[in-house]
Amino acid sequence: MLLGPALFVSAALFTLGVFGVLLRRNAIVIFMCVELMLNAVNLTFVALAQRLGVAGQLFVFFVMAVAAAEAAVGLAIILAIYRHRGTVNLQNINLLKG
Amino acid sequence: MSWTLIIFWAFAGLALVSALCCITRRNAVASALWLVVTLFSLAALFVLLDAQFIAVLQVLVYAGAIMVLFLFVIMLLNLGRQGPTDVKGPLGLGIAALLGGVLLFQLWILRHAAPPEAIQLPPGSMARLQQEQGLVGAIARPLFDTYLIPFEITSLLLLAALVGAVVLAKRKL
Amino acid sequence: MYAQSVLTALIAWPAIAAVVVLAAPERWAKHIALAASLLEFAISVPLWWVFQPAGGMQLQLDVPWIPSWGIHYTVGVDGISLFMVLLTTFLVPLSILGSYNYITTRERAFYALMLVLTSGMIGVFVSLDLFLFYVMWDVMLIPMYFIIGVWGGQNRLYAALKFFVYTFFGSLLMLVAILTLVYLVAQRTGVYSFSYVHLMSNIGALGTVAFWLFGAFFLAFAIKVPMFPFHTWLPDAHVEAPTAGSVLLAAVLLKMGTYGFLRFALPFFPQVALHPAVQAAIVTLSLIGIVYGGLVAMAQPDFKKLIAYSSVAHLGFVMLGIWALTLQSVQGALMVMINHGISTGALFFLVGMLYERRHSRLIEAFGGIAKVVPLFAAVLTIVSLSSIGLPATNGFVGEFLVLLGAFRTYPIAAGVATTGVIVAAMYLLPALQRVIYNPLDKPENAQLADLSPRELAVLLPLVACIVWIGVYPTPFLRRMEPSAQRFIESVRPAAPAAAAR
Amino acid sequence: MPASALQLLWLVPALPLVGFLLNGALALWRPTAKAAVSTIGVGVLVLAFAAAAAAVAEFAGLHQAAPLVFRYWAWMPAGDLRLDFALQFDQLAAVMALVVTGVGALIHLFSVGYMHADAGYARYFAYLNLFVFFMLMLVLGASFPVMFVGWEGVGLCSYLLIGFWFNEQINADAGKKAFIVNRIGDFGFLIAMFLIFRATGSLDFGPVFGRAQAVFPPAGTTITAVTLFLFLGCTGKSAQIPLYTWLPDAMQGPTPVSALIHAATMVTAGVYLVARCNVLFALSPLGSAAVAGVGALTALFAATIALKQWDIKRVLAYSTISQLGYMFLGVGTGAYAAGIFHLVTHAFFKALLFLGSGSVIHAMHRAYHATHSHDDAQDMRNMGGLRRYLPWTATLMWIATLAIAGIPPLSGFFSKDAILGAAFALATAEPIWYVYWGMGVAAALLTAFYMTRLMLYTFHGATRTGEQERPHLHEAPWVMTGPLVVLGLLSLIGGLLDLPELMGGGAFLQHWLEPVTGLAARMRPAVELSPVVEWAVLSSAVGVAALGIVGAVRLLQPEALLPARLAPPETGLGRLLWKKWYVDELYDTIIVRPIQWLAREVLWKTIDARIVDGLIVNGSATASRALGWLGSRLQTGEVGFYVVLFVVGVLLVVGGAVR
Repeated sequence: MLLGPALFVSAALFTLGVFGVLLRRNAIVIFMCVELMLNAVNLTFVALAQRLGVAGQLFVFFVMAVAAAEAAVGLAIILAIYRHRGTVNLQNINLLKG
Repeated sequence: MSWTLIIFWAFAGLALVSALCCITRRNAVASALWLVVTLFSLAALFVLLDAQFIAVLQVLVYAGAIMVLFLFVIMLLNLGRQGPTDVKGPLGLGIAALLGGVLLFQLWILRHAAPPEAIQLPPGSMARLQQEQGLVGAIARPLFDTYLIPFEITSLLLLAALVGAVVLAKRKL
Repeated sequence: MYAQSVLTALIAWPAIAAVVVLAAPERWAKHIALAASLLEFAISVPLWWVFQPAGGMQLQLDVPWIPSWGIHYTVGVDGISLFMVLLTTFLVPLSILGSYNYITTRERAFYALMLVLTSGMIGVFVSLDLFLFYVMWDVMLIPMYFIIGVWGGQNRLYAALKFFVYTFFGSLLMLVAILTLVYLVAQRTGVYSFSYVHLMSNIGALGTVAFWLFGAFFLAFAIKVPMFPFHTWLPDAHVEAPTAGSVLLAAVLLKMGTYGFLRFALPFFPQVALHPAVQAAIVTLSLIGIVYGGLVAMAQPDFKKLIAYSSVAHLGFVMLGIWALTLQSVQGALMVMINHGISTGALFFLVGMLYERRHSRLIEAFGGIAKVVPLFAAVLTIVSLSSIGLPATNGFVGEFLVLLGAFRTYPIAAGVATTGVIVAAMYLLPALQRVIYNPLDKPENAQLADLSPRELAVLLPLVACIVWIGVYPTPFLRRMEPSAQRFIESVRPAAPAAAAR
Repeated sequence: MPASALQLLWLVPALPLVGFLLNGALALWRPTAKAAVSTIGVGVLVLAFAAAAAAVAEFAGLHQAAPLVFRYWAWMPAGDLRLDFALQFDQLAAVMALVVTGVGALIHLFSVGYMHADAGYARYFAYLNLFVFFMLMLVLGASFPVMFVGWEGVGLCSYLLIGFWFNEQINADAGKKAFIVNRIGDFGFLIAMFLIFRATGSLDFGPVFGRAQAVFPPAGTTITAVTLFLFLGCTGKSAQIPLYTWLPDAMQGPTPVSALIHAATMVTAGVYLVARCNVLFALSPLGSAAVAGVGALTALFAATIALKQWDIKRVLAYSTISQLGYMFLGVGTGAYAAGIFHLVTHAFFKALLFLGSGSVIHAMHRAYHATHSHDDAQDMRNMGGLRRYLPWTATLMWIATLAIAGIPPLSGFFSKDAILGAAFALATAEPIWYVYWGMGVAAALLTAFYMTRLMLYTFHGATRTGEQERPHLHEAPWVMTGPLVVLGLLSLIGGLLDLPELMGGGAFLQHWLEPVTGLAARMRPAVELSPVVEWAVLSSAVGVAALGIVGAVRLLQPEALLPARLAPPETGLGRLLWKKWYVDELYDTIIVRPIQWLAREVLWKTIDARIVDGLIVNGSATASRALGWLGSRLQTGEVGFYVVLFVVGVLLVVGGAVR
């Protein structure tokens, strides 16, 4: 019954997350947008779990675990970068260039 | 229109608006706080979708732990003050809008790709399950049964993340 | 006991010996390698008598290797591969002996690679499992890459890379074709198997996909042959490679291309091979190879390059012979494969010996040396004449049979190919003249040393073969005839069916 | 099966082969052992001649109609091709074997004297023995491929012997030219073999000639092609138009070689081939007409060039070409016996002429050597009046000259008359032969003229050799004059071999060869002339020859000749003839240079290096490198950009799912 609206909200949130990732340069904000996308997906899982079984909710559980780990490592990386460069603005970080 | 639906849309609207604010606020602290609002709203939506236990976790882990971590880092780096905007210029906006639009369009089309009726459970079966086994039990049973190994691996993942974060964040080992 | 294990021993022994060479002291390396290769030759010699001409595929050994994918270790020889195996084991000791003075750095590595190369070459010729064949094909590729790239001449890295990329490009296409073929056959029979026999008996009609598969096999083998216009790696590789590398490259590696056509490309896809357009294209390319290779050879200032282009011409005869599909032409093609190995191998040895003395391969650098080095001149003359195809030398037997047989199928093409006989004289004789005849006008040539006993030991077996095959090739022809017959039958029956459609 | 001597037929070629192996080994390891070399070299030839003679004697006693075939081993068995290494002995082979071993033995003996001072003595005899071996394979081979072994083998020996003094570029060039031009002819031979095998399924002489009438429709396309390709082979080996240019250059070899290979034996192989394949040629009127026409034209053409040559050996070389033309006229006319007859007599008198000229050159060379002069020992302008110093040589060469000119009763008269008579007789049936006959008669006139010229300039008039050299001019030792005497005798009486019936002779050779040529003769019956006409034709030939000799004596003034150093350049027609009609230059311009240019500039430097290797092979390498460079441009290192790319990628993947 709530499936359709929930999926719609999830899609909108996900798009906003992508939009944010593309729009911003601040690494931390981009990180938050990624979290937003993860949550949008979580919403989908939960919505579908109603009709497809409890496994959907379990996946949310795992996604949270991954998100926590990712946040910890990712933020640590940002910290390290900030120490090196003095900024978290991605425009000034091009360490990946070969 | 039932009350459930009204509440749903109220929280959904709140989630979307706060998400929009989160990605547009120039101040990282403001963004983070708006994100907290979004996460709370989502927790409410989870309750409406028969996932009470997940909703609790959402508040505890996300709003409680992860967002605090974010705020800590922001403050540690002293990013809270007003600086020059990090929002990209018109070109970046255009690209973001274009790609976002395309994505939304694709998801719009994908809404028809719902799972076939044949494999769906009858309506209300989740609520019935929770009635029979309890809110936590309904999730805990498969977690420690079918998904035991992934669950244990998750612990390893978290341990690795812990070690990794310490290694990365520490100035000198 | 011998019958079961000989082929495996031939593959395994050089690889084991390579390890021994690597472990031995540097100055012993060449002696150990020579002893090992002589033993290898000794192991292979009884094949000449053990082999039953009418016995089809024999001396087989079949052991599951990766059973879940249908991959077996299957080896065996017939009248086509027997001579390639013997040619290989015959030439490797000579190549090693011929390298004694030529290779002065990293000897251990060189001789070990030579032995590994031997394993690969034997493996290619005896594999009856397509996966094993592919593996061996690449096993052979890599040592040669290093032999050219490490011990080669000035421009060795370019040449080695060109050789490798070119051949590897073809071999990857071949791998795709092999996998597709196995998959298609498995769909029909339900059995996943890389076995040659299994694929041959169950291949059936493939329709248009056969053209693509044939194309992939064709590219892999045509590059190796090499057919015009896929030949340009050859002059570079030959010129840069050390003597032993050139010899084995010309004598054995090129034959893998024609061998591939004989063993795989034609029997698998007869309806493609007999398609008029395909026939016309391949015969035309062979003719271009014969005439064009010869004419370009004529213009070369570098003796090694000249021989390299002459290989293009000789292999053109082989391709023409294979495609003519008459008993004479196929046997002739096999003979040319053997003869080219012997004659061109000998030519490369001789040029290498010149190079050791003068450090030049340019024809211009010599002249009139027959007076100083009569023995060398005599051997070079005999070998050149055999390469030209003078009757009563081996070269004539092969070319004559090819042309005689091809004339029945493609009279015009065979007529054009016969002009290659003239062209052969036109490129080799002037070179011969400018090297050993003409005035002895370069003072540095006046002191050249004639052939040493070691060099004679390298060359005399080859000269003996040149005369033997030229005068009495019957033992060869008798051993290969049933296999050639079977090859033709495996291709020809498709002809009426193709015509009916 | 016959007994001993024929059983040992294999000894005839095997002996020279053994001689080659022994002498070759000596040449490489003990080149100074000249006594051993001479013994082996000449000995094997004498033994081979003895063996051949014994075989012929025994064969004659058998009155065998069919050839005797001796199979030794299977050579190339492949499918329905059953090719044995086999020799065959019949009347034609008997004649050839005797000529080859007999004349060969004499020339070997002569060489002992001629080459004695040469450093390459052993090598020389090795090559010469090898040549005789291959020549015997050629004439005794029982199938086309075995004959081809000899055919190419003699070409090889010719190559080796022309370039015998290989340290002079001109010699090495001449040898190479001979080999390559011969290869062009061999191309024709090969194609002819393929055609024959395609049609008859065999390459052995017996089955091929046996089936020829059944397989080949007379005057059909196939048989015409076969004969024309065979004849292409002959034009190469026997120096006929258009492939004759190698033979004059071949005179760079030692003179006995010119006598043996380039006069008496090898160059006649083409005539032998046509005679051997008489059945095939009889089936193809066009092929025969081509043979006769080319022969007649060559006879005339080469004779014109011989008029103006100063090098004594070149005159003889063009004379050889011309005489070979006669032989082809004969075999092309269908007078196979006459062609072979001329081949035999020509072997006698031309070998004599060459050896005589060798004797002259030997003397001249020694004289110049003694005085360290660098004048040309072969230029007739440097000779003159030599009969006073070389009386034996002069006398013997005059015999040969009269023989070649066709003066009765010397051998050349009979053989040449037989050919011209046959051509005239056929002309009454096929008028084109009148032209051939006319060319033959004209060539006879020129032959008499230039041969007399050669004799006058060399042996008569004032001595133009320098004053200091004259005391050093001597007659050669007996090993050289001895063979000359024998050949002179043979040139004198060689005509007895085939005295025409017209003069009450037995036409021995014609009858002897009947078993070989009989089938062809039945297919193409000879036209009989009335005795009156025959006498007329005969006397016209003699008259022409006499006219040539007398004309030369009257027109030429040896007294006015200057030594080569002082001689003015030729002008007008003389220059054209002296320059050999510029044929060599023509070939060089329209064939040799364009091919070299094509090979070097077009095929190698443009197509191979630039297009195939440069554009396609290295081009694809460059293209993939450029693609890689493009890809590397994407690696900006900016995460934002990567994110955009990543999102685009995701959208593409999702887009694939959406469809």
